[in-house]
Amino acid sequence: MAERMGFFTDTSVCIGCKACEVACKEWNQIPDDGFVFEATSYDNTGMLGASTWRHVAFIEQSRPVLAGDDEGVDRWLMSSDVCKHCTHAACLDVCPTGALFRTEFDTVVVQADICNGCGYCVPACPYGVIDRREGDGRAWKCTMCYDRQLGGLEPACAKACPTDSIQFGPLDELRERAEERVTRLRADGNEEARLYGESPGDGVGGAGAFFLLLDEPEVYGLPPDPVVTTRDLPAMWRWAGAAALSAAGAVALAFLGPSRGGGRR
Amino acid sequence: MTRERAVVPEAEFRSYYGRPVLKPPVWHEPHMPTYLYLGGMSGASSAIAVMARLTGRPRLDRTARVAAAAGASLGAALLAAELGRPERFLNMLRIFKPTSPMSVGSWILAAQSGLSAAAMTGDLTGVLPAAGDAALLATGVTGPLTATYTAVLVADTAVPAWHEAYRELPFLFAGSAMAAAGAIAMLGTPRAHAGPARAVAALGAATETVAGEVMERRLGFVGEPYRTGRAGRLLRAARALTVGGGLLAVVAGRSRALTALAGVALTAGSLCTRFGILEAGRASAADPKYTVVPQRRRLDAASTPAPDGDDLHAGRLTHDAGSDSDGPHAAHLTRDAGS
Amino acid sequence: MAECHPVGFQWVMEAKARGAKVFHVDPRFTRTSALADRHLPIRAGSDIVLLGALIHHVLENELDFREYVLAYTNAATIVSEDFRDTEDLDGLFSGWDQEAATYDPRSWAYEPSGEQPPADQAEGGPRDAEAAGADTYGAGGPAAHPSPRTDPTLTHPRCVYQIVKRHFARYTPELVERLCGIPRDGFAELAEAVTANSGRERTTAWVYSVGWTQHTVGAQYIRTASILQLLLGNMGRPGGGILALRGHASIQGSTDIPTLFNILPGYLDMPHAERHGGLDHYLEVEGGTTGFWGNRRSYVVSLLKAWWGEAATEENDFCFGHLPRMTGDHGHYTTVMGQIDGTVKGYFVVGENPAVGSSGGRAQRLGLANLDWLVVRDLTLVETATFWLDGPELETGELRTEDIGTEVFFLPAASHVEKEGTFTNTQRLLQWREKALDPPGDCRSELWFYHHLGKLLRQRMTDDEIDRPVRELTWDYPEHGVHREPSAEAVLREINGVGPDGRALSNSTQLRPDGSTACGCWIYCGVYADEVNQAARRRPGREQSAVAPEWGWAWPANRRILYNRASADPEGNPWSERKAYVWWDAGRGEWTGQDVPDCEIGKPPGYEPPEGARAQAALAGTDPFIMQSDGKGWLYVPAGLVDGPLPAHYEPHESPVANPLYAQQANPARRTYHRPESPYNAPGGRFPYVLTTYRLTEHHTAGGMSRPLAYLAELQPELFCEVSPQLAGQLGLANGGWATIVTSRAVVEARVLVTGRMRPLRVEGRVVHQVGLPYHWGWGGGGLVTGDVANDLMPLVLDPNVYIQEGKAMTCDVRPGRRPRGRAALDLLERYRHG
Amino acid sequence: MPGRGWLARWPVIRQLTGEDGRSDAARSARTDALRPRTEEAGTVARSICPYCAVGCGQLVYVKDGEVTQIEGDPDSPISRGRLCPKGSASKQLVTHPGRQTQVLYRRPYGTGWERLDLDTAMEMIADRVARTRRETWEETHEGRVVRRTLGIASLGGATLDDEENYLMKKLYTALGAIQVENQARI
Repeated sequence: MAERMGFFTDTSVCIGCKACEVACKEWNQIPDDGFVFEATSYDNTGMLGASTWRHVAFIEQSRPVLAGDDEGVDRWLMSSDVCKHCTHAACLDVCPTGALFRTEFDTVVVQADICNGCGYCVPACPYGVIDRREGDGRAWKCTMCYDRQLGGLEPACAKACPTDSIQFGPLDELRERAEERVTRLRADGNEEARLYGESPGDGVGGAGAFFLLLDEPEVYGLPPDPVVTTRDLPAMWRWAGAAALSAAGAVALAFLGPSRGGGRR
Repeated sequence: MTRERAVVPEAEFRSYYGRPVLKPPVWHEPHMPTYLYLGGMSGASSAIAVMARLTGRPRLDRTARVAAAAGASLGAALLAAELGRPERFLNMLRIFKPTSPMSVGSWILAAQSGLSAAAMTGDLTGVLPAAGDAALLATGVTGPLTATYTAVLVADTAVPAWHEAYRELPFLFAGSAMAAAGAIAMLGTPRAHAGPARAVAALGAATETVAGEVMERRLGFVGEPYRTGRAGRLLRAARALTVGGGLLAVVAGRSRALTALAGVALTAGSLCTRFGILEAGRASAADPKYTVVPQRRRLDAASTPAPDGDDLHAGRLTHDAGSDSDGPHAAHLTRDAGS
Repeated sequence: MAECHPVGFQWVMEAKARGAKVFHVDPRFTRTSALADRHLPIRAGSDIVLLGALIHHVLENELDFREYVLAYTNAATIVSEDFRDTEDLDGLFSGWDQEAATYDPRSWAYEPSGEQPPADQAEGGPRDAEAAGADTYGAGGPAAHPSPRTDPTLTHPRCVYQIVKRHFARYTPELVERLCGIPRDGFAELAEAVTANSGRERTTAWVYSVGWTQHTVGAQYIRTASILQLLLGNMGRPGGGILALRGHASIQGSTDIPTLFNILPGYLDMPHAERHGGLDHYLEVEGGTTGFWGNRRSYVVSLLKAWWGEAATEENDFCFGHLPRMTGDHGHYTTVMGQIDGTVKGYFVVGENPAVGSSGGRAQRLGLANLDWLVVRDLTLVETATFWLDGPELETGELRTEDIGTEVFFLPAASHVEKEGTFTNTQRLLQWREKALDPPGDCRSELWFYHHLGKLLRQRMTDDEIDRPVRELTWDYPEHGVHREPSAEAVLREINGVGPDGRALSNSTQLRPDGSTACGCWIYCGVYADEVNQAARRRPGREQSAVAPEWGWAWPANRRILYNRASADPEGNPWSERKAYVWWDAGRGEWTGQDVPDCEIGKPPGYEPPEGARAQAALAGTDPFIMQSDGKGWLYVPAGLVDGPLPAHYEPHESPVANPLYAQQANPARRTYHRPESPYNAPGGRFPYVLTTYRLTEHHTAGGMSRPLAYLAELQPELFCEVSPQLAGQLGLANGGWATIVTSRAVVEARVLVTGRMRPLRVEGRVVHQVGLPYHWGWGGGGLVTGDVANDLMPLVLDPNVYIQEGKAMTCDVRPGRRPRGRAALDLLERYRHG
Repeated sequence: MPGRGWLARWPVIRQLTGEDGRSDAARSARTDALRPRTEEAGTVARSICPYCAVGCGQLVYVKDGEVTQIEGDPDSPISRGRLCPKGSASKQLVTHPGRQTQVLYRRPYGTGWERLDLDTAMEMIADRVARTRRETWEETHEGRVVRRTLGIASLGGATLDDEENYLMKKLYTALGAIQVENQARI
């Protein structure tokens, strides 16, 4: 397997231009996602979904500014969300057809020619990333531009990103770069700067796409401590096995007592 | 309209405009819940058929064989219809994946429907009865699995109300399956021959009820969706029907009317349970508080010296969150955030 | 900048990462503010107060880069004793003519050193005031004595330095707080940063866009910044300057090679019936004989030769008579009035959408409806092409389709990938585009359209005298391809110019006044040097210096920083190693450095012009501003502007605030149209809020190139207005609900976005609320998303120098809920107009 | 995949032969054949973004007369291969279904569009320009020679090429039309 590739999204330099959303749709030829004014700051995309593989979140935070007594927004957080390409990917674990598979770049990709739209991956994802596209019937999500990577190209979103908020590269290098960046931001007084999803020790074994955030994950719509559901699968099977045996036993129990039917003799 | 405040009180639950973190299950009604019912009914019916065969109860044996075969094949059909691309149903057997309850389940269901069909044909046509009986005996294994794997299927998701319930759900499903199968068997078999069926139904009703009680107790806050909204109504109805039907089943031997009443009540109860469980999952995923609050508590607790990540630990914390007054408070704040 | 030029903003982020401090001054907290170190919310229309206060801060504390100021600016120059300042005349400069509502600028001149031209011929005089003549002086045309009287001690009461100091004496931090709404600590932080980061070792750059130009004092906004930057020594140096971020792919090119009424290619004045007779007289009154404009005859004659070739001879003034004459303002808005009044019969609208994109949309549409014929060329059916079918005036009943006599031709255009040619970007860089494929169906390039239209017209010309200019026009461009597309390279070569030998010229210094050279645009001379399309050069940036001189071609002479001689001290050495850019190499006896030096390569720093020298020879070796007749950067403008030699704060034409500085409320020279089609808001309480308009990253101008695109339309699907929580509370506006914005021009509805990014400002002791409105929507135009036309709200009032409308600051009222429809909308307007 | 029957390619069988059911065995033939579509482009044109004036470099990929992709040119010292949302949507700009590719004509007082072929339209426009020019020709104005027409005006966008602006100004000036303006005034 080739070197593990990933995304490092540094939200501290995101200008919320949404080039990532458009570049992604142009390359992957994704249909539009409807024309709805959401009145949630500048976010009219809402969330990741079958037809949205990059989503820029906008969070306006108010505090009294300068000496002015009246409150006004002094911080406008912007962050481009994407599939995390987990080390332990629930969507891949639960996919019954093998449509979802792990590539040589250690990314997680859906094969549109295989997916039969069973929908199991949808509630399995702890980040609410993958979804089934109505009408099309299949599940879709970010492929980290698998086809581009096969040609040695970087993903469309990372290439377009004007301020390099979205960085693509070997995951190990990105993790080092991220550590340096967060250290520097903290040194510059930005105490709230933190990395999200970069630790191999987290509930999904570390994400292939991780982030530098300036506030708690849930503020960006991200789960604070996601855990891959299949971590508990062995236990689940044990409990289910016990239940199956109990059921069999219970049924047997119900047949105790003399046969009244007069079976074939 | 800005939801963020400079200083965030510990208790305050934050989210992104109140939007869900998770994607709710896309499975449609009535397909999925009805399949859960049919699969369970088929599985338990196989068990009944096997026992009936072993204990020499041909009438009951036949009814159960038919119920098992019908349930499995009907269920399979519903599953196919549920798919976004039904024509690709066979892709379910493209691969075998132990980490996917649906993959494992597909192979189990394939076996169950094949074997139960063979068992039924053997019995009805009398052709190669030995082969039919062999198939029947095999369903003694696939049946109970068919009845319980679906609990793992729903539990093995990120949906808090489902995942956190992975201990009790298999018993709840098994109980519901026995109740359903018992009900069909007693309805389809002369009363004189249906004694064991009534017993199975009663035992199933009891198992389901107890498992449900234990589950909701343990889940606390995360279990809220089982008590509230549409899911709450469905599950309360299920509880009443199942308990009532179970008690009736005990005495149903006395009259046709009682049998019919019990059978219908238990069938309806089992269906309500399946619809309720699915609806609860949807509600649980749709409200970010069920995702965020337990995880936030887990993190906070982890930052104090305590083992991190251990699911039991998580479960206990989730419970705390529920019994904690912050729960509803948090929900209130979420709606503010959304508006 | 992050909003409208995101990819350019990457360099601001690079600078920030290297320790640069970024301030953002804007009425709204935008995506740029989010990434800046400090956002300073300002009341729209008060920038001269802020910039003036910075100038005041610099002069009061003697923080100016004195050596630079003395050597490179006109700070020491003595001004005529006839000059009177706004401080003396309560808001007017000397020379104001109440009748004509224009200035006689003669009293602004330097200490007289010769007889003055008559008023009606002076640059910036009444004739210019009518003809936006000041445009050409943007390139430094007007005459001023090359070596006027000076006082190097800067103590003479009439020296520019003292005049400027007195003029801005009342522009204090207190005034900034009162008028701009910027708290004092905010101003202090800005002043400290700007001055601390200027001088030998450091430079500060100012970046602006139409937020500075779309005002009745727009040109003076830029002037104020120029004064500050000259005082701090930030002009002509790396990391300095005043950078205009232009909003369209080749809007710079469309000014250099102007489709503008008042200038010819290369910022040459369009001849004026009263000011100009023949070529000689034109050249005589057109500015100085010193500096590079001293070669004006060569530029003009070469242009005439390029256009009329053989027919242009010494004897016939090189066909100078073929040029039509201006008699005043023939600008966009005046043309629209001409349409309404019936004098304009035919109208070409090419890649433009005035029905939605121009101020006072209603007047625009009434004009369109009164034409004989209209030709619209665009990618989609823009609103300008369909006004007769679905325009708002049909809904209100003001117009009926069957009553509109306008004959409309819609011709589909080729896209940027379906034709080849050059765009000139915001830094004067020409970049050649290769053609990727042929345009579909009837789609054609503008080049194709005008080339073939020209051919068809020439077939229709007679021997009649009036047809001579067209008959004799050089119009034989090679054609190629199935569509007989004219060769864009042949046109570019004509623009570049050819010498007597017929070979492409390589530099405008080769142009001759005798008709032996031909050149379509003298400042572009060199873009085809050595018969090579220099604009097509594509040497990768990573393979060359940061200046990247081998990517494309920048006018003039491939210079990337103008006036870069100022990056070296008077002796020709870099001001500092950090800021070294170009310098004098004594050994080789020539200028050298990272960029093409912006001066005569061999002219030593010690060069002193002999008496009576002309053109560049009249400039000393220390004069960096080589387009100026005195080679100096002008802190004070003795001639060339029609509304004063110095910037003074005037309130916008529509403002909720009384000008506390002067009795003169607004720019006295501003251009107004008192027309029923587009009335002005009455002062007073009926329109209590400040309205400002702007772009969003997700859309482009009036939306013709973004609303039909699903991927952009879904990102910003509806017209919305941004209001503060405080204002929303007052008016009962709900986030996500509807609001109706009213001016006396129009009633517009928009979705409401309540946001703390809009902040009420304390101005003159009371709270002023500002309402923000992006202007990308229209009722159709092939848009997947549609909405009301924000530009319909705007007043038709213009900057008097360049005739740009005041689109960034006006007054309005806001009402909760959706707007009335049809007749009811007109009734509401009536109530607002006449109360 | 040639040489291998469906049975041999059936992932379950491949699993039995030791391939990983989560990666190799799960791959479809289509996945194995995947490449970036830009590799199939017949030509790649070096272009410039048509939106704002930053002047970002664009690469335009064309296959069989269709634009298949437009993305940033990494060689550009201005944009370094990056594009904003508008620049990134350039392919849609030139290929979207709403784009007009036919000449349309609305006759005076007409209530709808009519088709017209391009050559006819050009002739008609030339006739009108020539006629209007003559009808509104102004030789003198207040006693001074002006040699112009105020009957014909033009408003241009600022996405036109320099060469196009040049031909426009040249032709209009020769015709004596002076009310020639563009976006720069707006």
